[in-house]
Amino acid sequence: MSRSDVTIGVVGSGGDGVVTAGEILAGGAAREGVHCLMISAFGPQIRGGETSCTVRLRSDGAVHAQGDAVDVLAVLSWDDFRRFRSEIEVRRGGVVISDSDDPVKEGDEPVSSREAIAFARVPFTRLAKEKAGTPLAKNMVALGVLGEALGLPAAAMRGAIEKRYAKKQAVREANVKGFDAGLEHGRALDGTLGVERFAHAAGKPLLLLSGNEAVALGALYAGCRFFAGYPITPSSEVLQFLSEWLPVYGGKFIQAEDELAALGLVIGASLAGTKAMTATSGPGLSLMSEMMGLAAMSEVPAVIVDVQRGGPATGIPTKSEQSDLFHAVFGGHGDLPRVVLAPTDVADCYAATVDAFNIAEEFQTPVIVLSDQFVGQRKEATTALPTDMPVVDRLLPAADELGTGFLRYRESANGVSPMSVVGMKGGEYQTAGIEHDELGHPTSMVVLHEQMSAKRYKKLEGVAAKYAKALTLGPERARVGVVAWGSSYGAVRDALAAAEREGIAARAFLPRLIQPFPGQEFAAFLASVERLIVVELSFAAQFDQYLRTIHPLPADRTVLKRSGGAHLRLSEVLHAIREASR
Amino acid sequence: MSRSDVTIGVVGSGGDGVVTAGEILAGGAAREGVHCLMISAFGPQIRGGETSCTVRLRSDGAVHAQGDAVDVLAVLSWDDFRRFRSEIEVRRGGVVISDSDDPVKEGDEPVSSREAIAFARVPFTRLAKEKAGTPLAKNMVALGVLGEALGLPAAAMRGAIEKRYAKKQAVREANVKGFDAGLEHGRALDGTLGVERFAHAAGKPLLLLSGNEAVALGALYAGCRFFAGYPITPSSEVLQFLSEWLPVYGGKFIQAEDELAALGLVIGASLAGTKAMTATSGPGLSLMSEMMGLAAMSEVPAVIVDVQRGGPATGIPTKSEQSDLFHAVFGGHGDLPRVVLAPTDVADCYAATVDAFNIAEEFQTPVIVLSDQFVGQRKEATTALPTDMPVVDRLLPAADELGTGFLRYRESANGVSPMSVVGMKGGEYQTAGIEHDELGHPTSMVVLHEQMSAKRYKKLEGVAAKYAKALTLGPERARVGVVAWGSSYGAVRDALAAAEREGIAARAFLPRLIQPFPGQEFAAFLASVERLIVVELSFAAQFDQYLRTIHPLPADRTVLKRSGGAHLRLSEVLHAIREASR
Amino acid sequence: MSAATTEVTFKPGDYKSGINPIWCAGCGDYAVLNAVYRAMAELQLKPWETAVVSGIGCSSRLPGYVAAYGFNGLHGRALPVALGIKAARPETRVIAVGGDGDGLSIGPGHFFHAARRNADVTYVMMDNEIYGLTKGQAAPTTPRGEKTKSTVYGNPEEPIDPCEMAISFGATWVGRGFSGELKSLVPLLAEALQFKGFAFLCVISPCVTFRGDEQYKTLKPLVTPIPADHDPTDRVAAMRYTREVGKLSVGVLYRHPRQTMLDGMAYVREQAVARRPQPPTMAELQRNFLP
Amino acid sequence: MSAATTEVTFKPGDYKSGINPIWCAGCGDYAVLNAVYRAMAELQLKPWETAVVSGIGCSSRLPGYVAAYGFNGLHGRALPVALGIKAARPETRVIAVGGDGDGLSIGPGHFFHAARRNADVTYVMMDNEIYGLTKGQAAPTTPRGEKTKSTVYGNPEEPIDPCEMAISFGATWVGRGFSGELKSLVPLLAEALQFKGFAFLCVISPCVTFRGDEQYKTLKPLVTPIPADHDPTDRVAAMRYTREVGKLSVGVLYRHPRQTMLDGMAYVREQAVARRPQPPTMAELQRNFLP
Ligand SMILES: Cc1ncc(C[n+]2csc(CCOP(=O)(O)OP(=O)(O)O)c2C)c(N)n1
Ligand SMILES: Cc1ncc(C[n+]2csc(CCOP(=O)(O)OP(=O)(O)O)c2C)c(N)n1
Ligand code: SF4
Ligand code: SF4
Ligand SMILES: [Mg+2]
Ligand SMILES: [Mg+2]
Repeated sequence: MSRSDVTIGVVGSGGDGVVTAGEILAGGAAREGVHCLMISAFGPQIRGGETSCTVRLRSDGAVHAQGDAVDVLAVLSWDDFRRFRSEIEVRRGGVVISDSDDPVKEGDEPVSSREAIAFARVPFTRLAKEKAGTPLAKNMVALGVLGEALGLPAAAMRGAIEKRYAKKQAVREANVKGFDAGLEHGRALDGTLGVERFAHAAGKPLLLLSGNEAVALGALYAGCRFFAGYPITPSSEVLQFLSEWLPVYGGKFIQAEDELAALGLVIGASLAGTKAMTATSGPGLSLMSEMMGLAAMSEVPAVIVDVQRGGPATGIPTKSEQSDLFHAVFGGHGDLPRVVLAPTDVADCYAATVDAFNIAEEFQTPVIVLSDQFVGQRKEATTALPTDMPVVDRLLPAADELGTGFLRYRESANGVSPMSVVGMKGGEYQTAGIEHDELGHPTSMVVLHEQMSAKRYKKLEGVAAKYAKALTLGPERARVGVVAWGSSYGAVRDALAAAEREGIAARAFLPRLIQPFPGQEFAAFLASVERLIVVELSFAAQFDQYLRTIHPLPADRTVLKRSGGAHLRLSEVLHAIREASR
Repeated sequence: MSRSDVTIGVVGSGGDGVVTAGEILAGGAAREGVHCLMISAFGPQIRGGETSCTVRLRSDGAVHAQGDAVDVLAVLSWDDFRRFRSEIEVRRGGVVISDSDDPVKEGDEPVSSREAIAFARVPFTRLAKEKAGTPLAKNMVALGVLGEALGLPAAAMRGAIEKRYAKKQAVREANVKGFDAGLEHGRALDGTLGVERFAHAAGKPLLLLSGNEAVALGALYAGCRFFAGYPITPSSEVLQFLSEWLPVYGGKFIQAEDELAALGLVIGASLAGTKAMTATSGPGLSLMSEMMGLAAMSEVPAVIVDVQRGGPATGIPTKSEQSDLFHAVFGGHGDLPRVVLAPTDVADCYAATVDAFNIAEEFQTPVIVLSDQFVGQRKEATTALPTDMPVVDRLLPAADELGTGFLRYRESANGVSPMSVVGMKGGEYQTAGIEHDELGHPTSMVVLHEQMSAKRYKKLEGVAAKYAKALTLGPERARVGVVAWGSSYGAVRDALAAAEREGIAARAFLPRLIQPFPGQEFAAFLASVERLIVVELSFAAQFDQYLRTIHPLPADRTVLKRSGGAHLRLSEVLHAIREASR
Repeated sequence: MSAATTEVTFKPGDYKSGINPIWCAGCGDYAVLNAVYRAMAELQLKPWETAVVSGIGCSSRLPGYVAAYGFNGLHGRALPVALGIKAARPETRVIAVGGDGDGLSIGPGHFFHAARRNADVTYVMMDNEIYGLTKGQAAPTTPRGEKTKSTVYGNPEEPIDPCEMAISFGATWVGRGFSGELKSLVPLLAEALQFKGFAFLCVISPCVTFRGDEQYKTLKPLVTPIPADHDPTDRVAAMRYTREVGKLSVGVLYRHPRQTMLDGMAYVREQAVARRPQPPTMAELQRNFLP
Repeated sequence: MSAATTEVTFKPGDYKSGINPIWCAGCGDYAVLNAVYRAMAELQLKPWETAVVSGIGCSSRLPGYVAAYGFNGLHGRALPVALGIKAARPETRVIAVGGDGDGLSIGPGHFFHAARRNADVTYVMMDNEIYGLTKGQAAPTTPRGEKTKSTVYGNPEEPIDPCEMAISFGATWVGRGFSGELKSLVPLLAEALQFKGFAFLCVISPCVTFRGDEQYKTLKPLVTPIPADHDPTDRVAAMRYTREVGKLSVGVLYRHPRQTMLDGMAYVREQAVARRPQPPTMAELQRNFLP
């Protein structure tokens, strides 16, 4: 018997190399062309705290979600497992492998029906010391054991190790030795573990990257040449990647003093004609409220990436949540038009960022890419990201529009006016975050305020017309309809497939464009289903409330909502679908 | 013939003493016990710019709105009037009095049907020079003329002048002389103006104050002993009043360096057990987003007054708008429970502030008083403000709860836990804007995050149960229902009365508590009307969108929405009611 | 943009934007505006190559009156926008302007970092020791004891000296001018505009409306040019011209060039090019993610 | 609160909150925490009369570990909360703590104003020249050339010296300590805690995880006590102990008391009482609005 879908967990302390193990496993898969998705979780300690890493591999298609439970769990230290006990579930029939020299204490083992899982012991540390000469290689030993017992792409994994430590010979050799020792040990175990092997064929190598890295790649592709940001978990990878690569492309990187400055810098760069972006998380987005209004008011293109985490205030910095929705859509004083896009997976982080730049430039407006920790920090194996997406540049004034009396905010059918940029002769204008007339001159005239508000909001119509492609999944009509957003995509998609297997017809609606909302598409969707389920990770049910501003929702709908912290599970969604299908 | 309702406008340059004239007029009315409401408008200049002032007086009840058009307009300078041409309407049959020596230029006169109004000339400046010895008294001359021609309470007005300049003999005398000269001149004019006289009887003197001043009084009454704020139009009067009076009551006043600090200072003071407040306008509210989350997360009572102005960004600082609604209700990242109250008139600015403190203290939560420039800076004559409203203090721990293991965030039925304050022995706790457990200790546990979010949101239920008294006006059932909020109250109330006179049955719903929203009351209201009109001064129709999160709204409703800048007019609302009643 | 450029000479009046200033009669900011026109003419700055950025306040209205790219942004946040323009387009002459409240109450965080980075912009502060636009509350520069709308009992706080702050923050050019003395103000501003690095010019610019009509009369006799023998590279000596009592020293207090923000960026760029002389195509870049 | 108070003596261990620190093994912040325990014991501070407030960062976790009123607020915003507590309840001993990023990158606006006002709080900065909590990006204190997660080509910016900043900002007590030297740290902190006015203590507190294990070894030999003959009231002399190269001077750099924030508030209160010795009732107060 073999399987095409397996989820493997590794748990230990930070020092145990848990994440490295996960990355080698996922890296091996990607090298082999096998799709995978990897998530990690950490305790609050910066170093040495408890760490878990889960990799799901599929040989029958792309991986959309993390997998609710693990099939095989490697415990490098029971002490550290304790912290994850309520979070990591081992599937019925699953196996837990732990270090022979690390006895499991009563109450430390996984919660899931003790009887239904098998326990195996492998002398991880001893083998590491003996075969690799260092106990540090115990993660590699574990990997080797798993690789062999599960039939994972071992050669590709070894290749991933070698590439990772290409420049560090000693480390490389120790790791490879540990891995090989594990493989060898695994061969001995084979069969006794009783886990189905993972069937897979070698394919074209895949990229392995995180949503945050995909955002950065998307920005570079779209022509971003200026980034200003302030580090904040879980978005810092965007900043870090661009700090290295922007200078390579002649772009500019500034680590700002805070988030207010970051967006101010972006606005400045954009005024000078450079495509510019910042990235942050909830606390930073809150701090940018006033500046976002300035971008909207002065009609300056600006891309803001918000990688959501648990809130409010400092909240839970390392965990995902969908609770910045309200602020993204409604935050900031005054009538403040802005665009919000929510990527659904790692590849979409790339595409959404490209879209964000295109929208920002075409419509001269702030655009928020509303990502979250789940999609931002997980790694996915993906095929190459498209390098043929259109790239839009902003509308510059024609030569005959320039000169005295240049109307920076000229009335136009779609609300967009040609924008001169610093350095353009005859394009000089004086403008303000104060309400202004077509020239940019300050005014407090009631009629002008109304007219200019209308101009700014009109742009949203253009965005909606051009970009309002929501994602719909499943059959054309169905008993059950699921509406969800952003990173909920994966679990919803998997749940739909599972429901289908159970004979339940369900479909789903995921707006990639959150603001302006694809209202017509949504209305059509609502008409196509009998029972509605709203899915979101926000205690306050922000999405449900927001949807109601778009379209009345059936009173008998199910609102599947909760605080973030734990990623959305297929089982939660499936359960709701089952209930609703009754 | 006489009238019981008259609106008088004065226009001139800042140096002409326009506002002083208005204040004397309103002051005289208040001294006489006559209800009145006064609004002023200014050009963008700090000094000497065009200024207008409108005072509406009623002897048959309270004044709720500014009056759409003026019955009599005194123009102290036609040059300055030009700027207000599109904003000040003279009623049919009205009179415009201007300076005989200031010829009106073609196109400068009021827009309203030229034929329907009378023009009168009075040598304001000459009389001022002759009789008062200074041209500066021309505003008083104008007042005197108006007083006599309209039968205003002249003695009381003179009294207001004398009180105002009690300590400045020369100014007092010149002003009184000017006023008397005006009266005398008015007597000569009498009859020729053709305006109905204002009938009134002397009553108990009334207070004359602005909404901002009423907020400050409410704060002092509720026990506020700490204010930190940063000046911003149109809220600075709150700060200024408290800077003078808090020290008198042993309270503390700090002019903060910015709005982020202001709310931080308030949180600190509140942690130390002092009732504390800040006041700002939209830009400041935006800057407070993250801090507001901190108050919610750490459950610290804090009152935030937002006196709205035109937005976004710097917007139109001197004009009113209702466009901070979204930010007040939805702003700030994360699931952030907060309470929002919107005062309906000047007296309610007092009551809403008292309520805000009571709610903040009882429920340990941030509370926003969502006022606006219209209600904040206008002056109303009102009877004494209640000094018998209950004042609530926060729940302190009982002696036996104190000591090691004190549970600052103990689970409770209503989400409120006893709060120790700095200085309380045994009440020491360590807490964070990071998610925390019942002790206050940081956690990233999913279950605790859910539990604590539930605790924080549960408090809103208590607030709703205790405070959700919406204001309803008109008959029990009606063809037309108007839903509006905040300072729209006055125009809606007047429009209802006007509709009634036209035989149209209309009722209105004004939630004073905006968040949590009085949903049940609103549902009942919706059921009691056939046609719905939503009224608001926000281009984006924020209130309409927000209402939809509360209850589905009929598709055939009228949304009477526009940008702010000009105050809501009775005629706009009445027009909508008429249309809807068809 | 256009190719056919005949050489023009800019006269001060050419820099008028066409918007009429709405400052109070007698406001010190008029002189600053005039100094801007004249210094720009002196340096023949091209309007399209010049950006004037401000915060919010009476003084922050200045960019509206200058024929250049003018941006009147948010209270306290002129500098980030100014730095963004400069970083993205180094050939631009970037001038940030604003009030004492704007720069020193809500804005010192950005002021500090712009100075620390030695950002290549000129920052002109119009110091009137008050909040003008909001009608007369105390600023961090308001003298102790002064009664303002927010200090009815007299300001209990010690005022700060903007030039001292600028030097401490790391500004590499610091000067002080007086708007009652246009003659000395123009060359000062011209020097600031030509300086490579963060140049801070504080102009004492009376608010006649909220600090009284007497300001000019009181200050004028106190004006003292900084002596010719002052060594502006000497920090300690420069500090002697701060927190002055009974004197208003005008001139260059401090001048001490060092690596600027743009130098730092150029260094980073060099390093990046050295490491990767040929920037990879987007498809190549992705391949870095092949594990 | 309770009337029956038997005199207790607090030992350093009594100030442990019961939460176990989760800093990395070897982190400099442990020593700062120990110094806090010991200094509190030395001064016999009552936990309930003490408030410890912080921003966000590894260092900002400290309040959680101290048995007192502890508040771990927002990144960069410890000081406003600290000042609010102190202003509202002057009898409280208020200690603000945080990192170099917290205080000098996002927070210098508040740092500046707290110092300028000479607010009566102690501010302890744990300077590790890096962002610890966010895993190793450059701070304004990071040495030039240093490679961090956000400066892969080497930090192009000049680092700043927190003590220099504090003196410039107007702090009236400024000291420097080293977390590798608890002995000198404890009395320094105790002195800071007793000082009337804004006392700033910068503790060089190595981040072993992101700046290398070598920090202690490198710094230890550089530690030099500030000589006994240093006159701490002399600003210029104090500045000599800032921006040091190859030396780490520990001790009191600057001490120069002046009117504090609370003094200013007391002055205002006096004036108010003088004007209105008998505060009007609420009904009487309203009568001020009778025109
Ligand atoms: C965030 C924010 N807070 C407050 C204000 C209100 N405000 C506008 S200008 C100003 C201060 C003006 O003083 P200054 O900067 O010295 O300029 P001046 O008017 O004196 O030239 C304030 C507090 C604002 N516009 N935005
Ligand atoms: C508004 C906001 N921006 C960014 C962050 C992310 N953040 C947390 S701590 C920190 C800096 C940590 O450095 P430092 O203050 O020096 O403290 P350390 O960890 O080094 O002790 C940052 C950027 C945040 N929590 N809030
Ligand atoms: S208020 Fe003062 S600063 Fe503002 S324009 Fe008038 S004089 Fe100038
Ligand atoms: S990361 Fe650095 S600062 Fe943070 S706890 Fe570890 S050693 Fe200390
Ligand atoms: Mg000023
Ligand atoms: Mg640090």
